[in-house]
Amino acid sequence: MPVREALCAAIDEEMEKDPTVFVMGEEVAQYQGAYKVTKGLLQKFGPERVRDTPITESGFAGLGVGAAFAGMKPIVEFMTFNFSMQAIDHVVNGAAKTHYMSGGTVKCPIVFRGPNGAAAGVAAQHSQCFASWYGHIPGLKVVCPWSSEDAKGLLKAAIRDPNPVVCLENELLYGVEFPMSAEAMSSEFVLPIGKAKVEREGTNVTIVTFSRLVGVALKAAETLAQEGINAEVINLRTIRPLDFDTIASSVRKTNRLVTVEEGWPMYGVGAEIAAQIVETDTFDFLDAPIERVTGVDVPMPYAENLEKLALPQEQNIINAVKRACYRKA
Amino acid sequence: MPVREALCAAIDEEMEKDPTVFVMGEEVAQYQGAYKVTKGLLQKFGPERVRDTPITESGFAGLGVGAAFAGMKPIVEFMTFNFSMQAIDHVVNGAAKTHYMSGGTVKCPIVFRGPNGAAAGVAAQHSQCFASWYGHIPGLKVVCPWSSEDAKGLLKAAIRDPNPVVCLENELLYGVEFPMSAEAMSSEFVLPIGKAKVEREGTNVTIVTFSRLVGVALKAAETLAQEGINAEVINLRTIRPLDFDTIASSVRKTNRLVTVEEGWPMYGVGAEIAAQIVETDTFDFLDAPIERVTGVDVPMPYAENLEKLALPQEQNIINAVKRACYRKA
Amino acid sequence: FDLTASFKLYECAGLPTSTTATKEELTSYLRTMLVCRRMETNADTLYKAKMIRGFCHLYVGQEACVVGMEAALRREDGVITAYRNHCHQLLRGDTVEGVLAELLGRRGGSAKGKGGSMHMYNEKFNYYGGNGIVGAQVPYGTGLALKYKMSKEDRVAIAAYGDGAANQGQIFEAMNMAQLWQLPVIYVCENNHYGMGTAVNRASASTEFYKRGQYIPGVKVGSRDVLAVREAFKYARTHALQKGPIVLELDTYRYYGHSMSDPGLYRSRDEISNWRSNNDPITLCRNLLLTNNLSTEDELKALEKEVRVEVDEATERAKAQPQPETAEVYRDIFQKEIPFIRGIELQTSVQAGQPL
Amino acid sequence: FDLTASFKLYECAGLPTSTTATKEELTSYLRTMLVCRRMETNADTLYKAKMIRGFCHLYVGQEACVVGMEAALRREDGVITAYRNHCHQLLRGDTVEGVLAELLGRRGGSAKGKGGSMHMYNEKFNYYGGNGIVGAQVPYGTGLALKYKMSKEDRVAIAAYGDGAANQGQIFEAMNMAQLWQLPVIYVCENNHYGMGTAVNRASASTEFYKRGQYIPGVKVGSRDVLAVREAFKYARTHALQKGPIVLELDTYRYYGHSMSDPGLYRSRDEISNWRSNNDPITLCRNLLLTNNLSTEDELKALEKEVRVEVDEATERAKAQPQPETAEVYRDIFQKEIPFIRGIELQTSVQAGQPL
Ligand SMILES: Cc1ncc(C[n+]2csc(CCOP(=O)(O)OP(=O)(O)O)c2C)c(N)n1
Ligand SMILES: Cc1ncc(C[n+]2csc(CCOP(=O)(O)OP(=O)(O)O)c2C)c(N)n1
Ligand SMILES: [Mg+2]
Ligand SMILES: [Mg+2]
Repeated sequence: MPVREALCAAIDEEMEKDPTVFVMGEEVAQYQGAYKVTKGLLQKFGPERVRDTPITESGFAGLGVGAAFAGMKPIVEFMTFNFSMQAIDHVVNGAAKTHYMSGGTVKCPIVFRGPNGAAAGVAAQHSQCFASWYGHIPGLKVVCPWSSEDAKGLLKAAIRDPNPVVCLENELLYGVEFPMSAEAMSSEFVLPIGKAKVEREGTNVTIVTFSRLVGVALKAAETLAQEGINAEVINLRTIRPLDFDTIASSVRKTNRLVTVEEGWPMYGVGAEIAAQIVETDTFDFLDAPIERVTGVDVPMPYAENLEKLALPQEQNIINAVKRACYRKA
Repeated sequence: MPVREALCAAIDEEMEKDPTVFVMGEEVAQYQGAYKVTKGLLQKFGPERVRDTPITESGFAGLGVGAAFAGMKPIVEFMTFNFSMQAIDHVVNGAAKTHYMSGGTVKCPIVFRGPNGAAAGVAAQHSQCFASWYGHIPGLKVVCPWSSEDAKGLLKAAIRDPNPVVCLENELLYGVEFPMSAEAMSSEFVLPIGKAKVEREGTNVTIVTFSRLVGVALKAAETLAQEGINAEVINLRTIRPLDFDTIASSVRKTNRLVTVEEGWPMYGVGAEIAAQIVETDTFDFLDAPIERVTGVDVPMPYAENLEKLALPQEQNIINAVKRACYRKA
Repeated sequence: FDLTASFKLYECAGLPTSTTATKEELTSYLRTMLVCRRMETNADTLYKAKMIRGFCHLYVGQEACVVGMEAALRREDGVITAYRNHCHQLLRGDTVEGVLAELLGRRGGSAKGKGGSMHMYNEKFNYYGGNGIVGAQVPYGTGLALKYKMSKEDRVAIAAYGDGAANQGQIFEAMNMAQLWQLPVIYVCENNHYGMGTAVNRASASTEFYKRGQYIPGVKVGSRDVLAVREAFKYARTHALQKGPIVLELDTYRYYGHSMSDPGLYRSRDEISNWRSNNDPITLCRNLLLTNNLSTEDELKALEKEVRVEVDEATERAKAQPQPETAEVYRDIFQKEIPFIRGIELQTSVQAGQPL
Repeated sequence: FDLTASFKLYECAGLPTSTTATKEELTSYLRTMLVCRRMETNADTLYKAKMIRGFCHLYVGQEACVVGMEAALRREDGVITAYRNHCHQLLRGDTVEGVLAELLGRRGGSAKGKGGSMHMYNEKFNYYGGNGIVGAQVPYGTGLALKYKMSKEDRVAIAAYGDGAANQGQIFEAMNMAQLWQLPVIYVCENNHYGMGTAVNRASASTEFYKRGQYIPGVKVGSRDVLAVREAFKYARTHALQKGPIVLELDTYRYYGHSMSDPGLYRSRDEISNWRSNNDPITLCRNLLLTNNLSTEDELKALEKEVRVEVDEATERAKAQPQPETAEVYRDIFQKEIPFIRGIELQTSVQAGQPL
């Protein structure tokens, strides 16, 4: 099942189960979703619960927050998360902080979702990764699925969660097929928010990553295995809260850490992981400097050759792992 | 001279020097600035160059970006940086990325400035620190003054810089008096963006911090000195680019690092500093885990006792330093 | 009572030219306005004694707006406004003690002292605050109306904002959706003539705020008469339920500064005292009672005294409340869950699930 | 030429009812529109051949807007628009080869291949793009006008946007400031009846976009006649310089999908072919030349062929261009400075000041 359908199934099942759940966003209804994630939902649930909005992110995200205050469970789609900047005050000051500011009385069960990070050839304004920005904010939960199981399980968990959740998807994954376990096909399948998944066990080095790069890291791990390096690959699944326990146990076993993300390096996801390692006694288990593999610290260029140079490739992961393992590249 | 006047002097001098420099924002003119930073400027430069705007951040920040494209040098004041969220698309997608997207042809010499982080008793929506958010963005420079010299030197550098600069000030510092050197009184005084300052030399531990907490860290250092711990205190001054060299040399000398910030911990400023240490050979110089002192990971509560518990105090710095030095608290 | 001069209409018709009110009604409006005013005055005193911190936006002068509004609304109608919200909170089921406790950062405040002046709520009475970001509450209020519409309830939502806020783009975005979807929302612009230090004409290219919905009908209530406000809201409520959004502009004035640190140099003392003496909502309401022989001067004096005593006592009770428990720092991040919360030092963190 | 049916006015007057144009003028407009169309058609082909990536928003059907506009503007006037900007770029001093090179991500593109379809600029000719965030360019355009006003230059700024964008709050915020400050800006709403898959009436509570400035005058150009567009811009330019902001709505239509992956199910083939056959700007202009005996069918056929050859040759040249140098990844972060730029691996970083 492709990730797109897994996301759609998650929404479909939760809308079926809970009449307060509804979807709103640009082109989610008649057009069936700019990236077809919401395909078929209008036909099934009608225009009240699958709402096309004008191109006014600040407005409709705000309407979502208000509807959530009043007891609905809106799923607000940003056509891409780049446009969430126009509405980010509502996500942060409205959704994330109100429960706390109100002393726990006002509730805001809302999901903000949509594609995040770089797609192919969409240039600087359409390629930003918002993981560390939203991960910075208390009051939010931030999930970031890679596979179809991730997508279904995390999005369903997000919709059921009584708190605001940001779901950062990836357009390049929408069409990618992943096997679904029987369990994952069930309408009661949810994944715990805040738990990472060890996608590949290994003993020599820990690679921590999320979203599309999980796949690239797994490929790198296969290549490295041929050279005798046995890498453990962790799929974070959640950016906030961060499952440090899973990372730490792995590093205590492998003694080496490589973080991999496609977002910008400074104040990014790898930074937080590295910091948590060195402020705890996991620090003592490190046998090599931590390696961060990240997007280049520039806005995304358009040209194909430049874009490729700006984003982490399998080879970069391999290089970093080898350095961490003190092997020649 | 209080920080407020140092900032005002910086603007005043640069407006005098360069007729394309102008100020715009809410209450900057007739009201003399919500926090009186722009006091006297309207009288001196008139309403064309000191512009009161309606309460429309997205609008006026966008006008600023457009004016900068066309060759002006706007200083856009956000009454507080919390409100910059309504305009953040213009700061990031407009100001920061356009030069790159245009292959180096369109220019955007603009300054966004205003108070950042917690003031006293202003609660969750008015207390956010934006250092790591803006620090994440390539194409921006981010400065964060502590003292009056910092304020004047960095803001003047920001105004002269042909690139977009975010200047994160602190309301609680506006009224604080700092000595000004003769040099700093000159209208040609600028500080280099991207250079940190060692505010206090020391040998046992490095404390890296910025903005208001520089003062608190210096106090902590005095207290610690009485117990025989000699702390070096680094004032970052710039959040992006980060002056890692100054931090690294210090840590190589002291072998211990404590980062101090009032913003939220996850994906924050301390995280990036810690990561840079452990991904380079400065890692080998560390004799203790890195300590991060940060704001509590919650939206800012209003009540005085809770607010105090949510923000780093001198004692927290002392505790962290002692742990880093393996001393009992 | 005559209302002939009270309303200006835009794309709508049928506002009443007169109304009736019993002595009880009028007295209760007066009483509520007096409580509001005394409460705010005490807040001013507490602020000057440095017992209230940060921002504190007083409502003095504007009382007829919220009192007239609540006289027309039902409790199941949703209300959201900006930071000048102490009296909204009071009228939505809180007490003077509760409001002042929140201002003082005390345990018994509606947000347990965690919200302060700008962030008071009463979800049980469908009151959603109190919002510190100018304009942001307007889409939220429209979202309340979306919920009422979707669940087919006979409820309206109030989204209130100031004249300064009226230029915020998100208001136009919300209004567009409200009109497209015929949502039962009343947009309430409390035009007190200034946004901080900026007079309306310096901030708004059009100061006819009741027309700024453009394709949405509007009514301007030109007087500080609580009955006029009430009638406008009655009209608007019916309109909202039957036809969709409507804009009400309430012409009003604030006597105090914007917040507490405002030197007020942007307007003259004369201007303020003119409003106070000729247009005060309390005086107007008082006069209605007297000139219509519904009350005597003595009765009203007694009422005023009673209110003063009551509010002052509540103030003392609020002051006597303890500060919040320190564990409150870590509470209410999430519903139904205690997450790991990192402390100032890692060592002072709260572990997930650890009871607080 | 008769323009009597071309304009709808809002709060303004004095649009001409007729205009004149020389054969040379009309032929040059026609030629430019033909170049635009052929260029876009070739872009479509290149996209389908997977040589253009990501987004690619074609302007086919809308040519009269930009050609009529540029016929009235001066080069010192500033222009900014959204992502449907290939033809704007062409008319602001770029070549077909230049535009297509940018689309192909080649070295000779206006942004050296770093911007792509949505991000083309020509600062020397006061053209500021090309913006991918719906609505964001409107405050920027207003900022250009602020500069012109502050430096007392006789220049106007154009801020163009779509019917879908017209609901964006930041547009209302910008218009408010433009009116308050009497800025010389022309707001241009290119109403092509759809924002992506959403028909105007599903997105906008009022579809009279020329009235949506409310307190700003507006003109709707109801025809695809390039001369009508030109006259409207002449009028608007004078208005903007003398009185301040004005809104122009241009009624138009796009024949292709929104971007390349649009299946177009939201409108019928009939609707598109109706527009094509009855309202095509190129056909209209062609007919003007023929019915007024300014050109012969043969002349125009020759012109069309000439354009086709010219554009196709330029297309080949663009295809033959090399990709950008790899060092371009690291260039143009800042003006006048090479900062430290962290690479994918720390080891692949660029050191500050290191020549690239
Ligand atoms: C987005 C945003 N910008 C600026 C501010 C600062 N601010 C708070 S209140 C205010 C004035 C608002 O005036 P108005 O809407 O007329 O309401 P009033 O205070 O008169 O009730 C300003 C500028 C803010 N809180 N939020
Ligand atoms: C803020 C923002 N939201 C959404 C999008 C996605 N998007 C790109 S174009 C578009 C439709 C715009 O329609 P319109 O303004 O009518 O312009 P047209 O494409 O018809 O020229 C949308 C929704 C975006 N780029 N930016
Ligand atoms: Mg006001
Ligand atoms: Mg359109």
